[in-house]
Amino acid sequence: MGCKLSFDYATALGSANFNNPIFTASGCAGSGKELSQFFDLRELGALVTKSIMVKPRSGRPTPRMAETPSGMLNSIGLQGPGIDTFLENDIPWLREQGVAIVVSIAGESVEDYAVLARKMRAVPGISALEVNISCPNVENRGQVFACNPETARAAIEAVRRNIGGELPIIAKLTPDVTNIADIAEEVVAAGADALALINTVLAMVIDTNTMRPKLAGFTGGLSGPAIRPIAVRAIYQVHARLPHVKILGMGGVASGRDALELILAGASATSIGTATFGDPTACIRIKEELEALLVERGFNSLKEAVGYAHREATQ
Amino acid sequence: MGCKLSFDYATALGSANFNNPIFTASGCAGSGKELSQFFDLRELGALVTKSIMVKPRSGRPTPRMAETPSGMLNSIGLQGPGIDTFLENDIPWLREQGVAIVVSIAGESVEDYAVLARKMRAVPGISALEVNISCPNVENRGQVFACNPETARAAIEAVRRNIGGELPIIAKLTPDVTNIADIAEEVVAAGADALALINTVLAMVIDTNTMRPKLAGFTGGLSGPAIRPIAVRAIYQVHARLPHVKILGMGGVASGRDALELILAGASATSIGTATFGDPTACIRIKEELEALLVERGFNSLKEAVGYAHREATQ
Amino acid sequence: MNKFAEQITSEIISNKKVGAYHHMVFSVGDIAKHAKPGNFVAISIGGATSSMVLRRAFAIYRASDRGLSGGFVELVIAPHGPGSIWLTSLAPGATINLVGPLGTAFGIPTEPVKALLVGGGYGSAPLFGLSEILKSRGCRVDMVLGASSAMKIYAPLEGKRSVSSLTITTDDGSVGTPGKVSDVIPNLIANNGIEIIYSCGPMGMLEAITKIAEEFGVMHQCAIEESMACGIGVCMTCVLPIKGEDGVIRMLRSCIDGPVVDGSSVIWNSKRKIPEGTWGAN
Amino acid sequence: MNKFAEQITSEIISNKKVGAYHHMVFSVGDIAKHAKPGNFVAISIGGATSSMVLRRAFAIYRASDRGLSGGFVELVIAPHGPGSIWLTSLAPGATINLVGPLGTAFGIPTEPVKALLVGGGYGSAPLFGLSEILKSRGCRVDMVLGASSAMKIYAPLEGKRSVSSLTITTDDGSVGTPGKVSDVIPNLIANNGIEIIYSCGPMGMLEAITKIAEEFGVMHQCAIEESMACGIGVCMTCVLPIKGEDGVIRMLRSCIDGPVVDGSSVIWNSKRKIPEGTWGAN
Ligand SMILES: Cc1cc2nc3c(=O)[nH]c(=O)nc-3n(C[C@H](O)[C@H](O)[C@H](O)COP(=O)(O)OP(=O)(O)OC[C@H]3O[C@@H](n4cnc5c(N)ncnc54)[C@H](O)[C@@H]3O)c2cc1C
Ligand SMILES: Cc1cc2nc3c(=O)[nH]c(=O)nc-3n(C[C@H](O)[C@H](O)[C@H](O)COP(=O)(O)OP(=O)(O)OC[C@H]3O[C@@H](n4cnc5c(N)ncnc54)[C@H](O)[C@@H]3O)c2cc1C
Ligand SMILES: Cc1cc2nc3c(=O)[nH]c(=O)nc-3n(C[C@H](O)[C@H](O)[C@H](O)COP(=O)(O)O)c2cc1C
Ligand SMILES: Cc1cc2nc3c(=O)[nH]c(=O)nc-3n(C[C@H](O)[C@H](O)[C@H](O)COP(=O)(O)O)c2cc1C
Ligand code: FES
Ligand code: FES
Repeated sequence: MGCKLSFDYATALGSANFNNPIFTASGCAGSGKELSQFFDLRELGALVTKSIMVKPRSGRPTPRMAETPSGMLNSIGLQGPGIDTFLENDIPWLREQGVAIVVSIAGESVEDYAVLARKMRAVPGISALEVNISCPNVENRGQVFACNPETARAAIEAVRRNIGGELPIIAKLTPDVTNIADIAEEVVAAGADALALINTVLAMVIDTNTMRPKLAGFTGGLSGPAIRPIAVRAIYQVHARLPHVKILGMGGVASGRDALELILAGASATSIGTATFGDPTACIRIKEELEALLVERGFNSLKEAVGYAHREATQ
Repeated sequence: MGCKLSFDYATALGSANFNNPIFTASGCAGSGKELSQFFDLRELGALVTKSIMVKPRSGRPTPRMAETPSGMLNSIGLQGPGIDTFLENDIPWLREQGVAIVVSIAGESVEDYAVLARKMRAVPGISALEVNISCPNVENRGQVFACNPETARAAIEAVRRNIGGELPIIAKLTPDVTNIADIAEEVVAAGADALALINTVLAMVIDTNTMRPKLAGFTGGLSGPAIRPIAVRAIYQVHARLPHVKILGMGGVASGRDALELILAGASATSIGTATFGDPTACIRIKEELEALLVERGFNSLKEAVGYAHREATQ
Repeated sequence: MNKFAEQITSEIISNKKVGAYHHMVFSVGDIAKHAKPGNFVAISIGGATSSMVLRRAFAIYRASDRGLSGGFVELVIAPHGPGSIWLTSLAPGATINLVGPLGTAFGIPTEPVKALLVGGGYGSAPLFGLSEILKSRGCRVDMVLGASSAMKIYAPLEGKRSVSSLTITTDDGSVGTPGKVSDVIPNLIANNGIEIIYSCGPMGMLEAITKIAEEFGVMHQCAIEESMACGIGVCMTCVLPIKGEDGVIRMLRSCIDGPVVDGSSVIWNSKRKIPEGTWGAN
Repeated sequence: MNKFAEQITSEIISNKKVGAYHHMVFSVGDIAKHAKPGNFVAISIGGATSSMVLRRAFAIYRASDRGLSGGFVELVIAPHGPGSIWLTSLAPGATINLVGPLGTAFGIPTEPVKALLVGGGYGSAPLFGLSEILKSRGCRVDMVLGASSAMKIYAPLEGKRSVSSLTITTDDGSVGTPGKVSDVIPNLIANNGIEIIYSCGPMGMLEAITKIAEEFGVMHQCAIEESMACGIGVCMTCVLPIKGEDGVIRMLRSCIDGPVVDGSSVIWNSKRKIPEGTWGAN
């Protein structure tokens, strides 16, 4: 216990500091209120809000989800109240709770990202901005921003130019690309302070009774333990290429062991998404399990463990 | 039963015809001998051989595998005896069994593919050639052939030019690309008669005890039910783009229901890989289950069900 | 949001096959005290090595805080797919992880009214507890239960006793009146002077009842069943379009703004499309 | 390739905790008749809803075709990770899917010889059946069992009786001689005129024994344990470098060319690298 007390669980992403590395994942923690019924939000490293857009969005029609082996598909379609209502209703409540807040934003055009960044620049009490660029770009045949180096760069530049001040930018990337490290380099060059890896994997389930795609939106994003090996690979590749850029890792973390795996691969913090659906207190359980595993392995701080699997890497 | 007797289970890939749509997956059926102990190989639609290269290969060092949630990683590294020994030992035995044979070939250079195609052109008793272009190209910084439209095209063209005659070419693609339908178009333009979708997904597991990548080769290929939604998506996308090109689908098929899902998405046949590791008679079980499901749904033939999920697709 | 929701380890007290269903009893401590008719619980599936990452929701059939070992809830479960088959195969003594009570409850009128309770399949489950409460408030309670066939009618003896009249319909006519519940409801409303309908069952049935309720000008509270990933309001998978008092249609979460909703507020038949005019439609 | 391999549904007949292990008995019909010491079985894990897609391999401890309900095999299982914990938590009456017998067996000398059997941890399991056969052929059998501590020594009474001498070593000295099996083997070879060593246990132990066997010029058959995805020879995950009689090192499958191999043919300590000169090294 003496050992545990002296363990330093703090972490940082860009210039933002956090008490511990366990965050919620964007889109998987509601407004925060729903989870606060199960635990004190201040126990989180940070609460990452659902990606907010410029205008209100109804999201996609139902069915919006399908369970898959060790995972699930979703096609929520970024349902939300729009940035103005969000800043008016959600942020003040979260601020009151005393939890570190990471706001996730998403746009349909480069201009959207600029608008959202301007709206955010004056907002106090925010630790960082997660920029979800894994959304369809309506100006570019609906291709996802993060699938293309140029559009990825343009979105992040728009945020960088408009955010002002010190708010760190975390660019959230999709794994659905030929080479994620290339995209990572591009967005870091464009001004991202840190990276969030990975968003869901594009996938589909066909209902063998109706014999049609199960989701109303046809394709959806695959999340949960099924994709963890893909997340670990992406984090490992990007950390190898850009060892000084901090990574918020996510994808299938359901236990302290899983969080440790992402941290050893190079993540400085991990977001918990799908696991919360199966277990409302997953974040707290994982936080405790991870700390115990780190202490057991003789680490004095979380930071020592970040990227530890790369030591003497010869390949 | 009268109904079942009249059901037409036959399928075709390019000009090759098969009694039924259940094939083994390349690299997941040994030399055929090992499985023949559990069932009569003639029950298979076809046996797809392990990808064979020009020269003998020791493959990668161990550990070569890691179990993952609803899946596994492998990094066998194409261990095999080389094309000459293969043609001398394996093919005659398989031919004797009376099973339809699909030979899978893999190269490290465009020239390798040409050599392999020339070696194959004179070989009798082969139904089709599966061209695994999901291998590292030693002439191009180890980038996988199928990750790049130009190298994918070059490999398939080399096979097309050298194979001669009627042997259908099935190009096997990796899902680790930004847009698999683009690659599919490219290889079809280069002369592929059919497509095999999907190869394994690049992934990694870190052993949280040794705190190093679990596989000696660091990354490996993710297979099994975990990736089925990715396979369904890839097959659906490619069938939508190229409705007249036949697809051999694979990725996480472990039951007749799963095979049906891939067929509804657009596959004309499905390969069974990882499922055989958990159940040596998986192919036979799946074949029976799939037929029952098709009959139950009122199909008179397998062919009617291929791509059925695309009907009235409005999105 | 149900402010009493808790996550607990729960022991299976009993598991009995009844017709096409399993009647299962779970020890739940204080959850029983707070459970109201219409609420549901969400149960983890498949144990430690499960490939199923999502909970399954089950309407509370009855709850009591006076069991031998504290509070318990009773559920009626159809072994339908891998999750419910796993759950219904567990023996007494096994433990599962349970979150509850969740969701909204049926509203209880302050005055005695004439109520019609309509259940489809296992949708009859929450109606028996509701019926008891309504009776205790001096309401007259009539009940209609429908299903595809006799085996799928869940109507235990105690339940039957608590209602003034019970009408059963089955698609195949194997018990009761052949046909749908919606065939018999109009007469029951007219003959018994029904003022409110409470319903639970498949979406198609709830939609049909909503239409009848509107025709006759009676209130209609229904418990809907949308596919749910989290059950606690954090995932937005379980939404359906509901018209608010301000006339605006919003995609609301059936797990926290439901499952019990006012039938007339629901934009029915909206699967696979967003109704026109929905707030933020895109 | 074991030509007797079959895939069957097997019932658990008994499951008893013995020290750190579970001794489990499975009904297997004809598989028992063909099982030889050194063979293993491969068992599906986690049931219908499992997230674990691969079988687990277990060495056959004993086999008999004279059980009350036909043939059975006995296994000794360490509850180590999710798979073995699931399996050892099953109650008698439960059924699992089993493939066996698999792999090569220990070679039995045609002449009576002086044999030393060495087991590490649950690696002692296959040695008792082997010991019985060797004795029946007139061999003298000495045995050494090692483990980290007393709880991990698996040595049932009947087993002990079948050997001429039993030496136990534990790392922590909690029973027997403190230290490793390799500390006591040289003396045993010298004192008892050992002609052949049979071993089963962790790879490091097998490597150490191989060295000693070479020093003393005695034969050494060992049962290796590589991580296996299929167990039947179709996946190529379980390979290890073995020098053939032609002097060529090949990556052979431990599931069909093993698990029992000649210790001197193995290129030890080759994890994470392909030994130089291996056929097809790239
Ligand atoms: C509020 C509510 C109350 C319910 N009450 C009961 C009850 O009292 N008794 C009972 O037997 N079942 C009830 N269900 C249905 C139950 O939650 C399961 O969907 C059902 O048991 C099938 O699960 P499965 O794993 O066996 O089947 P599967 O078909 O393998 O799995 C169902 C999967 O699809 C999702 N899903 C798809 N369609 C639906 C749908 N219409 N409703 C819910 N989930 C869906 C599930 O979440 C799950 O991921 C209720 C559902 C809800 C939402
Ligand atoms: C030929 C052979 C005989 C065996 N005999 C026994 C026995 O008699 N008693 C016993 O308790 N166990 C035995 N094992 C080990 C057993 O197969 C399992 O690996 C062990 O039970 C741990 O599995 P798990 O799921 O509990 O642990 P986990 O660690 O969760 O899973 C193990 C996973 O890693 C793989 N794996 C990793 N390293 C190894 C390794 N060194 N050996 C095998 N698999 C590995 C497994 O296939 C599986 O995918 C034997 C293994 C082999 C290959
Ligand atoms: C229902 C659902 C909604 C999501 N919404 C968002 C979102 O709004 N913005 C975003 O960047 N990611 C979103 N994600 C992706 C998650 O934040 C996370 O990157 C992904 O699910 C992988 O983590 P997991 O496996 O722990 O869920 C969503 C995921 C799910 C399952
Ligand atoms: C152990 C193993 C070895 C494989 N070897 C090959 C190979 O040699 N050539 C090839 O094209 N694909 C190979 N694959 C990929 C499979 O053929 C298949 O595309 C993939 O595993 C997805 O199918 P599954 O989920 O049914 O296994 C291999 C897969 C595994 C698991
Ligand atoms: S089920 Fe997740 S919000 Fe309703
Ligand atoms: S375990 Fe598959 S080849 Fe040996």
